[in-house]
This record gives sequence, C-alpha cells and structure tokens, in this order.
Amino acid sequence: MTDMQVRPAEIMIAAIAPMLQDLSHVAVGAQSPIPGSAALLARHRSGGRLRVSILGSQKHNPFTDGGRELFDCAGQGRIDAFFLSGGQIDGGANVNLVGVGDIANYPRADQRFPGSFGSSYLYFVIPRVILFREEHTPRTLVKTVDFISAPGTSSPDVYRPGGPYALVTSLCVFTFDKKRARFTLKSLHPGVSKADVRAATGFDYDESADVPQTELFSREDLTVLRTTIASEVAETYPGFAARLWNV
Amino acid sequence: MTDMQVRPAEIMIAAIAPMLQDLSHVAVGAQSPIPGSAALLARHRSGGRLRVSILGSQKHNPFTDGGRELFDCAGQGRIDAFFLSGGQIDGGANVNLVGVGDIANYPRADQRFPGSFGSSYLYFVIPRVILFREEHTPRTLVKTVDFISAPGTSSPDVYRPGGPYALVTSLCVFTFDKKRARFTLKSLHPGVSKADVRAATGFDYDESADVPQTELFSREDLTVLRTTIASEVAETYPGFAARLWNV
Amino acid sequence: MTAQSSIMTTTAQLAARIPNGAKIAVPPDYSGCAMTVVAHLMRRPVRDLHVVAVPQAGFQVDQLIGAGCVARVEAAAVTLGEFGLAPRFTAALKAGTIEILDATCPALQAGLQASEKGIPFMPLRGIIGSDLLRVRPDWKVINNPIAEDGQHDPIVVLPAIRPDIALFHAAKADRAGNVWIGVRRELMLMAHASKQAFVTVDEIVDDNLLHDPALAAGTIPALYIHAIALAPNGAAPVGLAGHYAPDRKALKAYADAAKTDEGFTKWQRHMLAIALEPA
Amino acid sequence: MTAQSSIMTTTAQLAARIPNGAKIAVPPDYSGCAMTVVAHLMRRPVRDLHVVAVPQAGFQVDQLIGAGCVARVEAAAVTLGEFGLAPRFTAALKAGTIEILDATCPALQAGLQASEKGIPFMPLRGIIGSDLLRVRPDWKVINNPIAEDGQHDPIVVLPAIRPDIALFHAAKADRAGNVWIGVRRELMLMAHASKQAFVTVDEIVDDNLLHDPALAAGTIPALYIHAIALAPNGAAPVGLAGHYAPDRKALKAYADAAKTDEGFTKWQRHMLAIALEPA
Repeated sequence: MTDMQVRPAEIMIAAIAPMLQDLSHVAVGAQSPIPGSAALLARHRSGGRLRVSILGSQKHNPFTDGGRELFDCAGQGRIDAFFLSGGQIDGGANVNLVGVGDIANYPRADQRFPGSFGSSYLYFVIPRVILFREEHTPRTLVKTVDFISAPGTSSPDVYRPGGPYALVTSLCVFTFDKKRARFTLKSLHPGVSKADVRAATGFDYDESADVPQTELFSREDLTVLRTTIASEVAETYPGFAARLWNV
Repeated sequence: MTDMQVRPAEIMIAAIAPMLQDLSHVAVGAQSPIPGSAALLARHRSGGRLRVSILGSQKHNPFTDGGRELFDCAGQGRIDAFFLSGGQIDGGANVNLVGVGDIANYPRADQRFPGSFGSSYLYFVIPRVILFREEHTPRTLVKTVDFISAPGTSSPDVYRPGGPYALVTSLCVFTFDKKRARFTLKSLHPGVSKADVRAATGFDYDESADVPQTELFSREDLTVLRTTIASEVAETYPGFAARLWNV
Repeated sequence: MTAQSSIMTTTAQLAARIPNGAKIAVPPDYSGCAMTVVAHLMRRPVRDLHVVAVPQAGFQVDQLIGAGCVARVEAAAVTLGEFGLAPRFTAALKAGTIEILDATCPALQAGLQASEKGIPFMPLRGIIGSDLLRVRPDWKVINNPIAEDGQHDPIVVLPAIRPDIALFHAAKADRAGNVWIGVRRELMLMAHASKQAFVTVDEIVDDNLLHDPALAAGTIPALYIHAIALAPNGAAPVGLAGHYAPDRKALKAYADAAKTDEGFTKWQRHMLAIALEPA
Repeated sequence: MTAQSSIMTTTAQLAARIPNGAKIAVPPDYSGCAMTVVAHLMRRPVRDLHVVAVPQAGFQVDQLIGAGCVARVEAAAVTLGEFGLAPRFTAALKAGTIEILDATCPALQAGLQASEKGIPFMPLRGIIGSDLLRVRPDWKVINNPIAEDGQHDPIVVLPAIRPDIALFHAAKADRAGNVWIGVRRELMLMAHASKQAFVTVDEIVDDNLLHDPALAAGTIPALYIHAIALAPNGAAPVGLAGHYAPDRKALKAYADAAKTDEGFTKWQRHMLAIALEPA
C-alpha cells in the first residue's frame, strides 16, 4: 500500500483516537467499525495499557457473563468511553435510532431504523460517549429528532454520570457542553469550510472565529493503521476492512 | 450389616421419603443429612425420575450459575420440596434460626444460632417445605418463637406459593394446615404414645382419637438405604454417614 | 424411561411443539440461532408468535416475519447488521401487520433477569427522557424507594419477561440433557427465564458435561431443558461464534431477495426446498 | 509494563493492601477462601473489617473475628457446619464486640446483583413477616409498582451491596490476570459487585484462559481483578471443592480450641507460626 492520501473514514478515525487517550477501558459496539479502528489504534499508542472491548469480536471481547455484561460493566462505572451513532442526531445531542416520520403514527414511521440498541441506557452511565455519523447532512443532523432513543441531557435529579462528549462526522468534529446542552464546532476536516458545515447541519451550534483543522495522522500512524490495526479490525468488521484497506 | 433394627434417624428418613413421591425436583441444604438421605431414597424408588439437588454435593448438585441459582430456581417455581430445621419451631410453623433470649437485647441472644440461611425466602416460594428437628422437646418445639426467621403463614395479600407441609421429629410426624395455621399429629414413631408427644411439645396441636404408627421401611428398603443410599449420602454428609452407617 | 431421555427429539417434532401464539425468546444472530427449527416453523407456518429478541434480532426473525409467523416483536433492534436494514421487518411495520415493542438491550436483559429471579420487576438506570417510555406504557417510573427522605430520584422499573419457550442452537448436548453454551451466557439467562427451553445442537456427546469441571462451567443443566434435537451445522447460515462462520454469500442473497415481497417468496420457496429435504 | 502484569503480587503484599475498615466480600468455606491472606490479616492484625459473607461464613470469618479483625458481619449464617456453632462469632456477639447484620442468602445475592447491575436496589419475594425486617431497617417494604391499580402486593426492596474488596481463592489464573473459577459463579458475582477483587490461586498458567473456549466460560476477566498472588494449596484447611478436600482434622482442632478465649489464642499463635514461616 503506497497511497498515503488519507481517506474520509481514516480522518474520522484520526479525530476519534486522541479522545481515548489516558482512559482505562473503551467499549465498542458490533456495528461501529470507525470507532473500533480508532480504539484499537489508541490501544496500540498506549502500549497495550488501554483496554478495548469490542462486541462481536472473538479476540477483543473479554466478557464471559453473557450479553448483559457490557451493560452491567458500564453500570458499575468500569467503562470510560463508548460510541453511538444515530439515524438522526439533534442540536441537543438527542439520538434517534428508531425512525423518522409522524410520531402520532408510531410505529409506522416513514423510515424505520433498526432500534435503540443499548443507547437508552449507555448514554446515561458512560462518562465519555462519542457520537459519530459519516453522513453529515440536514437529514441526519437535525434541529429536533423525531424520536428520542436517548436524550442528550437530563434534569439534575436524574442519575446520570454519563453523556455526550463529542460528535464526529465526515466533515468536522463538534464538542458538547452538557450545561448549555449545545454543540461547538471544534475542528474542520481538510478541505471543509465553516460555511460547508453550517450549510450541512440542521441544528444551530457555536463556533469560534478561528476553527482549526482536524489533526491528521503522522505517516507512521497511518502505516500502523493500515497494517497492524487493519488486520485486527478485519476480524470484527470484515466488510469495512475489505472496503477501506482491501484486507 | 446384619442389624435390621431401625434406628431413630432411619425412622425420620422413612417418614420423609413418601412425602417426596410424585414430585419432580427436590432440593436439600448442605446441613440436612436426614432429608438428604430421604430424598436420595425417594429418587431411587422413582427409578431416577425424581431430580434431587443437594447443596455441597459434587455429584448431586446440577447448578452452574453460582450460589444464587438454587434461590432463583425456587423463585421460578422449579423446586417442589425443600427442608428446613430450626433452633425453635412454634405451633404456627414459625421458624427461628437466629437465637433465643430477650428480643430487646438482639443481637445479644442468650443462645445464638447460626442464622436464617435461605429460610426467609425459600419458605415462601417452595410449595412443600418439610420441617425437621430430631430433638423433640418443649425447648425446640415452642409456643411462640423468640425470633421469626421465616413465618409459617402470611396474610392473603403476600405473594406466597410456598410454605410448611409437615414437621418430622424423632417422636412423630405432624402435618400443617395453612388455613388454620395449626399442626395435626399425623403418626407416631414406634414406641411413642400420644401422651409422650403432648408432654414433649411446647405448642398446642390437633390430634384424632386414633393416630397411626409412622410407616417403616420394608426389609428391602432398609437394605437399599444402608448400602446404595448410604454410600451416596457419605459423599455429601460424611460425618453423618459414618456415625449412622459406619460408611 | 427417565425424564432425561424423553427430551431427545427431532427438529421437526421440536418445531411442532411450538404452538401458535407462543412467546419465544431468541438470541441474536451471532449467539446460536436454531435455523433448522425456523425453517420448519416457516413451512407450517406457525402463526402469531410473540418474539422476544435477546436483545436484538436479525436474519432469523426477519425470515419468520416474512413468512407471516410473527404477531409481535419485542427487541432493542432488528437489523441485518452490515447487510442493512431488516427488509421484512421494515415492510411489515409499514403494512401494520406486526406490532413492535421497542426496547433497549439492558431492559430486555433486566426483564429476563427478573423472571430468572422470580421477581415481578427490575429497576434500571437510564431510559428517563427517552421516547421509549412513551411507547412502552408497561415501563413505569417510580421514585427510588431507598433514596434518602425527600430526595427525588426517579428510576424506571421494568416488568419481568417470562417467555413460553427459549429457542436456540448450541454446540453440544449430552445424553442427560445438559447443554454446553460456553461463554454464551445469554442463552442460560433465556433458559432460566423461560418456562421451557428447546435447543438444537451440532453434536450429542456420550460423557456427562457436568462431570467435566471445565465444561460444567459453560453448561445449562438438563433441569431447564425440555427438548433437544440433533442438527449438525444447525445455526447455518448465520453461523455459530467460535464454531463456524456466517455464510456471507447466503446472507447477502437473503438481504437482496427480501427487499421485495416477491423476492422473499421466491427465496423462501427455494430455501425450504433445500432445508427440509426428507430426512 | 502493562496494567495486566502489575496486578501480580504476593499474599503478604495483597493482605497489606486491605485497609482497616474495609468492606470485604468473602465466599463460604466450600467455595474458595484465601486462607493465607486471612493468616496475614490476623497477624497484622487488620481492624474493623465489615465482612460480607456470600452468603454465609464459617472458619475463615470465625478466625478473623477471634483475632479482633472484624467490626461487623453481614451474613445469612455463621457456622462451622458439622463442626458446630462458630465459637468466636458467638462469643463476640455475647460480648458485644461485633455487630451482626442478619440476612437471608438470596438477599445478600440480590444486593450484590444490584451492585453488579449498577442499580440502587433489588426487589425480592419472601421475607415479609420475618423479624429480619425489624433488625434490618435498611430493608424496605413497598407496594409492587407494577401491580394492577389498587392491588395490594407488598414486596421487599434491598439496597445494593458494594464491597470495597472481594477476597477469595481460585484454582488458577493466567499471566494476563484472568482467573478461572469454574462453576463457582458466586465468585464472579462478588468480583463484579465489588470495587476491587483480590485473589490467591493454586497455580498461574502460561496460556490465556480466555483463549480456551471451555475455560473461558468459567473465567473472571482481568478487567475485574486488581491483585493476584500465588498460594499453592491456599484454601487449606477449608479446602477447595473439586480440587482438595477440607482437612477435617485441622478443622476439628480449630472448632475444639476456639471454644475458649485461651484456646483460640493458643491456636492462633501456633497457626500463625506455621502459616507465616519466612518465605
């Protein structure tokens, strides 16, 4: 592999990996290849100190107490970071994994998504939940979600050690301020302007005058990603690894 | 072994075994050698159809989900019979496994027993709980227990599919009427009179004019008990089997 | 005949013992699906199943929905994973021919654990503020009863889920009726929580699984098992983690075909002809 | 150095990491007691332990009580089994030097399961009408929140039990810090429910336990383990079910000696001299 041009999915991996630095335990869902790749890269960078648990992996899944263990483990406070995507994500970091359309007609949504998975729980108990969505359009990043699978914030009397930390898309990185329940544009991927993001985003958010570019991989990191990490990723996300890295 | 004289513990075994006939699953505690022997005998008589689970046994303990499984299994309604003893048992079938003495001074009882074990739960959920106590004296079978580890009956609004079925002692067998919350003298062990039982019992109970003798073992049953069953019992209750059968 | 040996049966007879309207618990695609039983259920077809996905459903349930076997799905998600949305599920929801009880993974697990423990409900953190609470009126919010006096601490309570039948596939069983599942403990939870457990296995071994200390740790005791049928490779094409991989070609073929009613019908006719060859 | 290797330690160092006042969860005598650690704790002696018996206690805890290490015992029972009442426990209760939180087995397990699930409480059937409710004001009775409107259905709710340290002995661990417990799942529950888990093992193996599908099913992942010390035969004299039997002679000697303060003191001096020979 001689092409050192960074691909869009790799930019998202580069954006996520640093967010996992200095954590102890990161868990990744079965259908989250980009975060999974970022977590395995962060693990590599930590010299193996970072524990990465990937659901559906044979090699990176340490759980021995059934499907409930991930959730129990999160409830015990033993998981520092997790990743959620959404059919819709809104400006309050509310996530919709159920469907789009007239709420009154539930469950007959115009478009039905798979369902809420563990989001309605994990979003509450894992301190650093990183939202990710490749498609950055007004269709996916909306003003208000049609169905709340998991709310971005809760009133102070609700037990909630966890919640949203950032949102990573194919265009940019947002961070989330829980107190203000609002996103801030943190960095722009190469070739993307502030205006591009504003036009592609259905919700309002804050931005400073000077938004930096998302930090990319060093040549060395990229090589590691495309060799060592790629083959690890292939075990759990074979379709993804084949499409992206041809492994 | 040529002595075919039935020993006191064997009479209790003979009294208990028929109560387990036609059941599917009997569980036995780790410190219940007499009921354990009765259950293994009943299993033998059923041709292996009766399932017997003995806590602390390697061979007769089918559980693979930890200490809680017995209790969960009982809560699911999968255990038909169980055995409880008590430092005190009273006329309302209340069981005391905690201690004797002035209640106001708890926990400084005059005599402290080990504790309630699982009684406070199992007595509620297992349909046929058989009480057993070798020592039949006014000290053990009392008018009112000093501490209720597990109550004999409950008000109708309390969820309670289970409860006391009978009480077997070294003198006799009582059955229990849940509606009337009262014992009835059911049978007398060989050589014991109704007056003997009345004198040895601290609580009031019913008796008919004609109380039969406790049905004893056939010669064949006794041989099976002292050979096949004795060696099975020895695995879990070595001290008991050694004392009773010298195995 | 002992109680133990009477549970040994065939996949056809096992499927026949699942009545219309049964509430069945099934594992996700990676955890051991009794696909040969699913084929029998589709041919019959069984009707009005209430499927409890533990905690999510995939190919197995999408196929049952397509064949008209399902009245209601209780799941945290229904998806073909990297093969896309579950097409028959999506179509049936649009047509209004099935009911969906949307859930979240740990809520399904907690409901089953409540049943396993014989308690009527289980509390769970999270969920508050989610629209799941709106569409699941059976889920209640109470104040934490052990919170300090006067403290407002809302918490969700979920009713116990008690399926009629847990249906799954495992690597092996022994002749006493014990079933080895290894680390797939969700299958043990399903068996404990359900009234009955019906299992197909790749292999039936002679030695009692409970007599081997290593195997015993991953074994569901016969106590919870009501039917076992030998079905070598019985989790194909979705596969059995650690034993055989998903047949990705077959899964893709299904995902493509099931996009339309006609495509599904054709796929079903073809699949049943292969899967249910006279034994 | 990886996080995994740093948990390997000695029994002395492991014991030293249990502070005065710690809330420690320990298994019953048949399920793997870290007796070498107990010896170190007695020699020190550690003070004011809150011992959570899962769910009952025996020789291990009676000895700790005799040595003055314990402030409070939370247990469904304390007994030497067929060797009779627990003499130091009984004497300490009489003297008023320890506090007892009387419980019932499934209440302790439910409290630990609540902690395992990160929920503040767990409901449990039974118990109502028992004097345990009187002596355990932390146990509450509520009306079942999912009962039909107006139905009176009282049920007990138990607060989560979250020990600081789960302390136990197991057959083996690997170098990655995974611990094999086989069917002794109460040890896994203890590890999940506690903030930390300290373990002694008979053997440390080279191969990763999680890589063997049979062993993995009975393994607590390193994720939950904070200290491992090699202690061959480390559960003696109470024994380790399936591995080595209780030393009945030693147990009887203890039961006899501990009947008096003087007898216990003499036994303790003798035992510590043997158990803690310079390594």
